Amino acid sequence: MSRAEDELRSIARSLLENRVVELVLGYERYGRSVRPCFVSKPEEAGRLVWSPECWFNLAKYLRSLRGRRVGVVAKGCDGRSIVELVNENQVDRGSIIVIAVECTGVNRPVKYGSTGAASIPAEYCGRCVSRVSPVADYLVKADVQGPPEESPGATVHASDWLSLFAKCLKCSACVKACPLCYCTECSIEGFKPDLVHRLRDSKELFTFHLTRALHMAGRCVECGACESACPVEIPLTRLYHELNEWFRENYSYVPGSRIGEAPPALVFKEDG
Amino acid sequence: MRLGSMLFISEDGFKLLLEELVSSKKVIAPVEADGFFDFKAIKHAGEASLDYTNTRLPPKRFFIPQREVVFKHYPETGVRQEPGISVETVLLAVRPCDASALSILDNILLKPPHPDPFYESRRRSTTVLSLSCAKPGEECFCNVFQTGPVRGSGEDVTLTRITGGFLAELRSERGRLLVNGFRSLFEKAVSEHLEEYGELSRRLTGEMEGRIKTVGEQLVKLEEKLGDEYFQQAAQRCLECSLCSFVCPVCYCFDTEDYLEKNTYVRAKGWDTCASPFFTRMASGLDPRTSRVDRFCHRFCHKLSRIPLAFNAYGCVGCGRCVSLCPTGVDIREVLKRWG
Amino acid sequence: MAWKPRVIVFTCWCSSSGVDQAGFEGFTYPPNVSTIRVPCSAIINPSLIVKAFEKGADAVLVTACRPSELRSVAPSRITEARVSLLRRLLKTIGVEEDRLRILWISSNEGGLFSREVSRILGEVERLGPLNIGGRMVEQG
Amino acid sequence: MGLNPYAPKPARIVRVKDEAPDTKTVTLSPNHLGGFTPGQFAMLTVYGVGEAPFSICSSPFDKDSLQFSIRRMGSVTRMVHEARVGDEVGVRGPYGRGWPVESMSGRDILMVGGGIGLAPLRSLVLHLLGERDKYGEIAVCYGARTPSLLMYRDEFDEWAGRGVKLYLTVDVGEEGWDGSVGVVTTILGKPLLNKAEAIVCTCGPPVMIRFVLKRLVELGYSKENIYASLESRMRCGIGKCGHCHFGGKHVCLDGPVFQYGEMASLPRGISPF
Repeated sequence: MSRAEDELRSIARSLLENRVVELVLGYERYGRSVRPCFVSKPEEAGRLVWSPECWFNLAKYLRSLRGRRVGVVAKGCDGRSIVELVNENQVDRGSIIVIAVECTGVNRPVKYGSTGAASIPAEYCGRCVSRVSPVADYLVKADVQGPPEESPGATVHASDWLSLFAKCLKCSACVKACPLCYCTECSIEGFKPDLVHRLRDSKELFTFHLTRALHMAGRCVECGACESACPVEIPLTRLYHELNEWFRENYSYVPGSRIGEAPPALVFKEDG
Repeated sequence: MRLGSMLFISEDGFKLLLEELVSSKKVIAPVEADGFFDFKAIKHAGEASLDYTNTRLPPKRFFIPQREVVFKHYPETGVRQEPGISVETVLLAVRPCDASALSILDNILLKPPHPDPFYESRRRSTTVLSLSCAKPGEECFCNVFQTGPVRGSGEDVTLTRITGGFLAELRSERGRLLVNGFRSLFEKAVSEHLEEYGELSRRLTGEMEGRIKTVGEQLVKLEEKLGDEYFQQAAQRCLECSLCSFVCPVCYCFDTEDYLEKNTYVRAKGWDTCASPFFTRMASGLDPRTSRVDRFCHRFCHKLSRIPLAFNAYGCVGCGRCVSLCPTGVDIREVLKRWG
Repeated sequence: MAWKPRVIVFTCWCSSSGVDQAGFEGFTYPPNVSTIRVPCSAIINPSLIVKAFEKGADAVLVTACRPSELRSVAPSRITEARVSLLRRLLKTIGVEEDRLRILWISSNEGGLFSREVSRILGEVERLGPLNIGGRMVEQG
Repeated sequence: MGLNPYAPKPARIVRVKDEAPDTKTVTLSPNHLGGFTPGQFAMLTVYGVGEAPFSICSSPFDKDSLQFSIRRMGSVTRMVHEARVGDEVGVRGPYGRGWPVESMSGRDILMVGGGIGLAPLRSLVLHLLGERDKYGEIAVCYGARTPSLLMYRDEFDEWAGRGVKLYLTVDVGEEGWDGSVGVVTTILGKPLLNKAEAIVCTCGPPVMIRFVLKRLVELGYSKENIYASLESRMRCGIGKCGHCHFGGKHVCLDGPVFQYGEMASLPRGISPF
């Protein structure tokens, strides 16, 4: 059991014992892999684990836990999505205790029926902007130093995207796994008047994915939760990365870097 | 050749059979693409590949498409048009669990007084050839519902790979007719074939029995267990996406939508999920399942107790797709271990 | 019958009078060019431009007022940013970004509008049909 | 190919009557459903908009038209309220199990309605009045939030004239209303019926059904004679789409009318207990 895991558990145990928080969001062992868990009692802190399998972004649960004092284990990207949520007035920073863990790159799960390993190093971690969360109340250093294993991942040519979109089942796992996708009436879920029908129509997957990309532009912290949740493994993070590049070039803005920084995608500034 | 008789077909005989089928009928078989296997209509025998654990998506979409138009109404002429019948198809190398899912869907969708004609016409025009498993997958638990790993319950012919070729067990009239058409390629199975078959099923079942034991009757009383702490805890993780329902070979719930398309009123029917917060919400806002925990409990209760009560068949075949693909690790096996 | 590019033009309030003026001066653009008049170019939701491409448009033009002529530059700046972002997205997924353009047309520049449209029509004809719907269905 | 259960049959709107500020009764003709039992429902299609289940509120003896009382609530109902006489809509059905009319002859019958819940009960009243002398005492206890929301007010006198005892109440009175004020459970004691034998049919919002059932048992009505019509979201009406599947029962096949005992076994949320 790694030193980081041990440190993580003691932090969680003390937070719960001293009633600093009602709940700690973390990861627990589950078969070959790891899954999110909600620890509410100090003696349960032993369930918390830390490993490269912890790809899920726990910031997703923070909105539904608004108003409760919550501790959350956060990688670098998770922390940036918390900053983005605070800047978009979705959660208030005061009620969240961020247990930042220095991340050395996660493994993306390779799914059912595949002939390969249970998980491979996530390609999107190669483009990581910050290994440690920009906001942190506690910091847990990584066990092993050094850069994450490089995982080249298949290159995606521009002409591949239409056939990638066509594989989509429209199951919305990407929308539901993303902490920044929280609209109550989502324009691509099929509410009337519907931009995209509620039932999957292969023609409309073009509008589904481009609309989601447009709404992620300049907000997405490239945590890769959508790509890892996707059952047909569409490399969505790469698509949103291109649009973040556009924001970096035009507004030199990187999403989720600093609390209080108005996101240019949402706030118009005369000189902007 | 009576139903249930066991025949043997050599490896080359099987290739010949496949060539014949591809030329005369629409054949759908597992095809490998970037590390995964999915069902696809194949143009020639070479495309099919048979050494796989299971396909990523079940063959359900060939019987219940994710979206199908069920009704069109042309206002000016008042003409009403309903889709036609489907083409003769052979579904090759379906795993026993997916084949058993088809017989469960038969219980549900073909149950009088209102059988679903769209499902019925596709089911009646498709011959299903299952292929027994060689090695159970990591998340498989078909032994729990006796839906595999060697024999399913919805297929027309059960194929089992043994040394030198395949054993073929005729499971339905439709299977017998298909095999009858290529009688010359088949021969009577001999004792060592059957021995190898018996040895394979003993080994596989033994391997799986260690994971979860076969389910008893208590499951049907899952209804009273819904207040259990387990459901409160586990439901917190659920993201309410549609993934588990869309990859499940048995999930049959559907939604309909009506819309106007170039002066034609269209009604489409397609896959829906009970995890969605809108599944039972009425226009008035009233909702018999208001909380995420209610919906979470319904998913398990529906498969393990409500479908059995209404259609006397379990609503799960233990294929493990939802277990493996769920982004937050929601796992039906935990319910089976706790109350199976 | 030779293929004709299907072009959708979103015209904002001011530039639409320019577009009408072009009509008076005898410039008739071919039937496969449809204009959609909107109160202001900043009201155009980029998803609607995407939907236009899905529904069969081979090119989409957005006319807006020149920033210098407006009391506040906001609308034209916002539209310019959105169109530029969407062009980058289209380029990323393999759709030629020149199929989406912004035209600065003020209320009296009918002639400029008609010249621009004919020039762009020629370019789009060279680019060929886009047919997003068809390509998505046959791969689906 | 077998009969397509999802294809509605065309019917024209021949009359629209305002029952209450937010409720209209539409009369459709022709009546494709043939014979139906009071309490059954049909799926009403507004072309290009959607489809929804509505209880049939007209009399089963009326062979050439159908009536539905529809409250303006969602996209389909809003379009019905905007529809005009002559517009075409789609109808399919009848679906579900209606009130137990076959076991009603010779017995007293009590109907308890709440708000829009009176619609399926009106179909029963008209059915009973078709052969009035076959039945014993017939009483209707009907409550609504305000007097202006009381439905079928113009028919009450005719009902009373043909031997139906009517007891009305409103949650909130208005000037000009001299009747009883209070929820419908407060007037359940008024009808003098042979409680042990009488059959009780009730329909209304779930919270009302819960308290009415409790009150009925307190008053001495026997449980196996109490029936209620429950409401659920439906997409098919033929037990295939899974939306109305609660605890092994389908509201569209085994209901919408359930017996007291059956309701006790339904899961929390749909069961009124």
